[in-house]
Amino acid sequence: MGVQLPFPTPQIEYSLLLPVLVILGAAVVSVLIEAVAAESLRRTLQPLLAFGSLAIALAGCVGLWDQRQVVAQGALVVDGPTVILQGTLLILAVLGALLMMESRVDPAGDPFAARASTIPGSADERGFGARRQTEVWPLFLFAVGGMLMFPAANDLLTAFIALEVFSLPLYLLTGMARRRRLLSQEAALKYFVLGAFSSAVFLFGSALIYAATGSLDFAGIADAVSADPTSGLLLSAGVALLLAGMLFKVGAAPFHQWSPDVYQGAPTALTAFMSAATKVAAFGALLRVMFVALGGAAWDWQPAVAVIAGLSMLVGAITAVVQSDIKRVLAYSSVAHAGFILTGVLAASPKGLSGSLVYLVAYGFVTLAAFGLLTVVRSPAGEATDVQQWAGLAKKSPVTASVFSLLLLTMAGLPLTSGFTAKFAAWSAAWGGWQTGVVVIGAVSSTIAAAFYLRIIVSMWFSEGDDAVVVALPGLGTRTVVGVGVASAVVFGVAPQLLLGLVDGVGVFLR
Amino acid sequence: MTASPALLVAVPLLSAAVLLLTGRRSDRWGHWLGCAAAVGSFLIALNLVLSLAKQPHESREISQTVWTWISVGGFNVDVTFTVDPLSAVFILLITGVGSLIHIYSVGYMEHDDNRRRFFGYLNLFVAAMLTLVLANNLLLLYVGWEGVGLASYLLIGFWQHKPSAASAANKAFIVNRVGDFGLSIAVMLTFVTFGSVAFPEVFAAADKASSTTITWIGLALLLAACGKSAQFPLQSWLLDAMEGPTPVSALIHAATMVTAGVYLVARCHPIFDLSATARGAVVAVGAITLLMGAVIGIAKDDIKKALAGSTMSQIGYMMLAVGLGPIGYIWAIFHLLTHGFFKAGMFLGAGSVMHGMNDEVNMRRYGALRTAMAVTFGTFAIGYLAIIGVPPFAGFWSKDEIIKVAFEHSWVAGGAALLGAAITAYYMTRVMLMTFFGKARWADDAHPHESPAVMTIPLVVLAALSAVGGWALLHVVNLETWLEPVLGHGEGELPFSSSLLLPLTLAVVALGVAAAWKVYGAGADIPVSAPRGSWFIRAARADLGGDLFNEKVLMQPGQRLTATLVRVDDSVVDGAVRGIGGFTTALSARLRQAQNGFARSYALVMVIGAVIVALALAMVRFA
Amino acid sequence: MRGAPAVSAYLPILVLGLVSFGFAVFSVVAGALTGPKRYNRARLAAYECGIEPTPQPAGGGRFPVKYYLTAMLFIVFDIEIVFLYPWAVTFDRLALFGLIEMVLFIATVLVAYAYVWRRGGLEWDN
Amino acid sequence: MSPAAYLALAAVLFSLGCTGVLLRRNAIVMFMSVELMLNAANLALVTASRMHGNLDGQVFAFFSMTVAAAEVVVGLAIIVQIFRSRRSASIDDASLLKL
Repeated sequence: MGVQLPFPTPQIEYSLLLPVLVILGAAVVSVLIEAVAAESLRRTLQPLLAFGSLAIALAGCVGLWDQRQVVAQGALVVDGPTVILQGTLLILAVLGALLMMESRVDPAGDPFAARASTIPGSADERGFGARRQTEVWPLFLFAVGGMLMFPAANDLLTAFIALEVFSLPLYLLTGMARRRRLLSQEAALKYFVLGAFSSAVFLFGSALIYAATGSLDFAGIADAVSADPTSGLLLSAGVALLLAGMLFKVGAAPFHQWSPDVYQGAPTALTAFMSAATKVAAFGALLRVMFVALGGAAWDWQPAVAVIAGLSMLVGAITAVVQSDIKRVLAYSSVAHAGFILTGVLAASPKGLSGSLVYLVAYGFVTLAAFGLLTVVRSPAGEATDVQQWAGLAKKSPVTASVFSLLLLTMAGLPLTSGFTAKFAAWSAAWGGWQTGVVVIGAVSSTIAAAFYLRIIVSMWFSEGDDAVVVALPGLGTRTVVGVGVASAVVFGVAPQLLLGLVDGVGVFLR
Repeated sequence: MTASPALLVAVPLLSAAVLLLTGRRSDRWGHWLGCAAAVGSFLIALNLVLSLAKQPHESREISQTVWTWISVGGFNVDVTFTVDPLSAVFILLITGVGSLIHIYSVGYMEHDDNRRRFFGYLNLFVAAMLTLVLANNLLLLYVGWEGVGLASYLLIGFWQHKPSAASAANKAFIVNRVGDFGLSIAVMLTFVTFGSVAFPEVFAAADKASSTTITWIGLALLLAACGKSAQFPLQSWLLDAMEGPTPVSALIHAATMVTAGVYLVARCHPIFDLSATARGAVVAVGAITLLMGAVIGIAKDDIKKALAGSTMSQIGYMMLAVGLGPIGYIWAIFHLLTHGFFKAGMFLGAGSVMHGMNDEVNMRRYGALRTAMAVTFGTFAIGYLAIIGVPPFAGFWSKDEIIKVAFEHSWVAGGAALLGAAITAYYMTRVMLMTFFGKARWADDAHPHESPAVMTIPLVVLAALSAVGGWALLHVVNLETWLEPVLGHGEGELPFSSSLLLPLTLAVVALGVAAAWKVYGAGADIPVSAPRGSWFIRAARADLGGDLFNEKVLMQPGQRLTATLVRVDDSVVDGAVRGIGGFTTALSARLRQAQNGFARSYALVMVIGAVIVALALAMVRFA
Repeated sequence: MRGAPAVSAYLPILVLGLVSFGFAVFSVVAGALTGPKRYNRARLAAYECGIEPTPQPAGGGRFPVKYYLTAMLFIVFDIEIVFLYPWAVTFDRLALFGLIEMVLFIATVLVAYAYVWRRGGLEWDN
Repeated sequence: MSPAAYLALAAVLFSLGCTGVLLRRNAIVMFMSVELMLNAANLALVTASRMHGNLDGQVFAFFSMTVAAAEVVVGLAIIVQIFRSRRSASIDDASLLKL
C-alpha cells in the first residue's frame, strides 16, 4: 500500500570492516562464554578472547593503512583518519585490558566488584568476595567496538548507534568498582542519566538536521549546507544540539561536569581506558562531523567552538587548582585538554585536523599511563587518591614518583615531551587567524595548569608522607602500560617527527 | 682536537641521571662523580673556547646539530648547540664557577643525608644552563630555560623539612611561570612572524618585520628576563630562594641562572636594536631594580638576603646596560662575569660563616669573626672591595664602564647607576662590619671555626678572580674585541668630561662606606634584636612591597576567579535548581549544604551550554 | 506534500486511533459508573515510583528483581520484532543477503537469550 | 496538516522531557523524561522522513527505539542497583561525589 520507495540490496565490504566486526563478534562470543563456560574457564578464556580479537583487529587495521573508501552503503568510511584513530583506540584498548587484568596491586586480586548486583556491605557481597569478575570483558569489548565505529561513522544514524554501543557498557562498567562501591554506583547513575540525556540531545539534533537537510549522511548534509548556506533556524538548532551531545562525550566545558565525578567513582583501570579512549573516539567523530558535514559552514560554527574551547581550557585549569583528589585533578585536566584539542578543531583546516589527531594520540597514552599509575599507590582502604596521601611518595618509591612527575610534566606540555609536540601541533594550526586569541587563552591556561601539576610533584618530592600509604608492586601489565606511556611521552617529545609524519601521511577525511 | 658542544651538555646530564637513578647505591661516591662531571665539562668548555680562539676573529663559531627535532613543512627546529664568543664566556663561567661550587659543596653538604641527590640536581642544573646558552634557537633555549627553572626549584626546596623552603620553592616557581609565559609568547610571536625560531634566520630577517611586532617580541622577552633574573616587578622570589643551601645561592641565584635574563636580552639584541621602546623598558626595569635591590640590601639582617638584595641590584646594573643598546651590551656581559666571580665568592664566604656558626644567618648574631675565620674574612673582603668598585678589583672595571655608558645614555640612567654605587658601598660595608668587625654577638653555643680546605680553596680561587679578573678580562683576554662580532660595538658621548667620572664614582663610593662606618663602625652598638627602624627601613625589610605586588596583581585575581567559578558552580546553579525542586528530607538537606554533586545541576549546566552554542551559531548566522 | 492517495492510505490508522480512543474513554467511564467507590491509603499512594520504597532489613536482603528481569526479556524479543517486521516485508527483494543477515541478527539475540537463561533469569521461583 | 506542526510538537515534547530531567529528582522519572526526549526525536525523524519523501528518517526511528530499549535495560539495572544500596531512587541523594 501507499508509497514504494527503492530498497536496494546492500553491499557490505566485510574485509574493510574487519577491525570493527572482529571486536563486535568477539563481544558476542564473550557473552556466550559468560553464559555457558564455568567460572574457572571463563577467567582464562575471556582475557584470551579479548587480547586475541584486539590483536587481530589491530593487524587488520594496519592492513587498511592505504584504504580510502566509503563502505557499508555509506554508513562507514575507511580513510586515513579512521585508520589512525582506530589503531590508536585498539592500542589503548590493549593497554586498558592489561590494566583490567592487573591482579597484584589489590589484595583482593581484582579491580572489579566480584558481583555487581550485590549490595555493598551485605553478607551476600562477602560471599562472592573471592570471585573474579569476568562480565567486564564482554562489556569492554562492546565498548571498544562502538568506539571503533564512532570515528568511522559516515552518517548520523551510524554515529548515534556507535555512540550508544560504546556508552552503555561504560555506564555499567563505571558502577563495578570493587572498592568504594557506593561512590562507584553513584558515578554510574550520574554518568548514565547525564549520558542518556546527552544522547537524547544528540538524537534530537540529528533529527533536526535531517529535517533541515533531508539527509542523514555527512556528504548529503554537506551538500545541502553548501547549496543553501543560509538554511535557517532548524539547521542551526540541530547543529547546536548535535554539538552539545558530542561535546558531552569529549568532556568539554560546560558539558564536562560529569567527568570528575565519573572518573573518581569508576574503577581506576576503567577510568584510565575511558578517559583516553572515549576522548579519542568522540573527538574523531566530532572532527568528522565538523570537517565533512559542516565543513562548508566552518564560519558559522567556529565562534561557538572557540567559546567552548576557551571555556574548557580555563574552567579545566582553574577548577583543577582547588581539587584535592588526584583522579579529579586529572579529570579536570582532561577538560582542559579537551579545550586544547578543540583549538585544533577550530582551525578547520587539514593542519588543524592533523594537529588534533597528534594531540589525541599523545594525550591518550599519557593519560592512560597516569591513571594506570594511580592504582599502585594504596592505603588500607584501597587506592590512595588524595593528593595529601601522595605526599612524600618520592621517599617510598622514587621510580613511581619520577614516572608520575614525568607524566604530569608531559601533560603540562614541557618541551621535549609529547605534550609539547601535541600543543605545538594543535596550536600552530590555529595561530594566525582570529583564533589567535583562543591560543593565547590556551597559553594562559596551560600556565595555570602547570601550577597544579607542579603542586602534585612538589608534594611528592618535598613533603613528609603518610606511613599508611604504600606503593604496591604492580604486575607486568600495569608496568607495560606505564612503560608505554612514558616511552610515548619521551619518544614523541624528542623525535616528534615520528608522530607528526605518521599523522601527516594519513591525509584528510574522505567525503 | 675540538670537543663536541653536545658532549659539554651530555657529561653533566649523564652524571645527573646516574646520581638520581642509582639511588642510595651511589651515596658513597656520588658527590665525587658530580664534581668530576662539572670539572670534566669545564675542561671540554676550555677546549672549545681555545679552538674558537684559533678561528678568524669575525666568524668564530662551532656548531653541532644533534638531530632535527621538529620538521613540518618548511618549519624546522634543530637541536643545535652553537659556541660563539658570547656563549663561550658563559660556558666558561658556568662550568668554571660551577666546578668550584661543586667542590665547595662536598664540604658544605657533608652532613646532609641527601648529598648525592644534591649533586644530581646541581649537575642537572649545569646541563640545563649549558643548553640554555648553547641553544641556537629559541625553542631549545626554552628547554634550557625550563630546565634551569626546574633545577632551581628542586634546589630551593632541597631542605624540604623546612616549610619555608617548600613555600619559597613554590613562590619561585609561580613567579617564574609569569616570566615563562612571556618567553612562550615570544617564541610563538617569533615563529609566526619569521616562520622560524633559529637565531641566525630570525636575526637576519628582523629588520623586515613590522616595528610593532618587534616591540612586542622585545617586551615578551623582557617579561621572561624579569622572571628569571628577578627584576622588577617579578623580583620577590629571589629573596625567598635563599632558603636553599648556600652553594645553590652562589651558583644559581648569584652567578649563573639569574643572569639568564641578561643573556637572553643580549642574545636577542638584534630585536632590541630595532625597538627603542623595548630598550627603554629594559633600561627602566634595570634602573628601578638596581635601586630597589640596593635599598633592600640595606635593611636585611639575614646575611644571605642582604646578598640577594645585592644580586638583584647588580643584575639591575646589567639590565640597565643591555638596555642601552650597542654601547652597553659588552659591559653588561663584562659585569655579569665579574659579578659571577665576586658574588659567588661572597655567597660561599657567607656559607662558610654559617657553616662555622651553626647555620646562623642573622648578622646581628655575628661580629668579630675576622680572627676566627681568617681565610673566609680575607676572601670575603676581596669580594667586598670588588663589588663596591675599588680599583683595581674586578667590580671596579665593569661597574665603572656601566656608569659611564649610563651617563652617555641619559642623566637619569647615569644618576641611578651612580646612586646605586653609593648605596652598594653602604650596605656592603654594613654587611662587612656586622659580620667580621665589632663585638662578638654570638649565640651562647656558637664556636666559630674556619671551614675545611675543600671549602676554602674555592673561596681563594674566586677571591683571586675577583681581585684580578676584571683587569685580566679587559686587558689580557680583550673581552671587548672578543665579543664584538656577536654583540657589535657602539660609541657614546659623555655629557661631561670623562676625566670627572672616575673621581666622581670613587667619591660616591667613599661616601657610602663612610656613612656605613659611622653607623656600624668601630664601637657602634648593634642590638641583637633589630630595632623598629624608620618607615624606609621597614618598607625595605618588607622587600619594598614585592610580595604585596605579587599578592595583589598575580595571586588574588587568580584566586578570586577560582573562587567565583566554584561559587557559581556551587550556589548559583545548584541554588536555582534547589529553589525549583524544593526538597525536604534531612539527608538531602545535609548533602545539599555541600552544594555539589547533583546530576541535575550538571544537566542544567549542559542545557545552558547548549544554549550558548546555539546562540553563538545564531549570532553568526543571523547577525 | 503528497496529495490525496497518501491521505487515504493513512485513513485506516485514523480509524484505528479513533477506535482505541473510544475504547479508552469507554473503559474509564464504565469503570467510574459501575465500580465501587472506596478510598484508602493504597489508592492515594505515590504512583510514579512504581515500587513502593519500603524499608528492608539492614545489610540488605534480596530484592525482587523478577519483574525487572521479565521486562528485560520482553525487550530482547521486542527488539527482535522491530527488525523482523520490516525484513519480512522486503524479504523477497533482499533475498539471500537478507536471510543471512537476519540469521546473524537472530543468533546474536539468541546469545543474549542464552545468557539470561543460563544465569537463571528464567526461573521465576528463585 | 503541515508537517511543521509535527516538528513543533516534537520540539514541545523534547522541551517537556528536558524540563523533566532538570526538575524531577526521582531517577526513574528523570529517565522517563529522557525517553520522552528520545520519542520526540523519533517523531521529528518520522515527520522529516515524510517531508523529504525518503525512508532514512523512519529507519533511524527504528534504530533509536532499539537504542532506547537497550538504554532502559542498562538504566534500570543501574537505578535498581543504587536503589537497593541506598533505599532511595532520588538522584539528589546520589551526590557523594563532589569537589
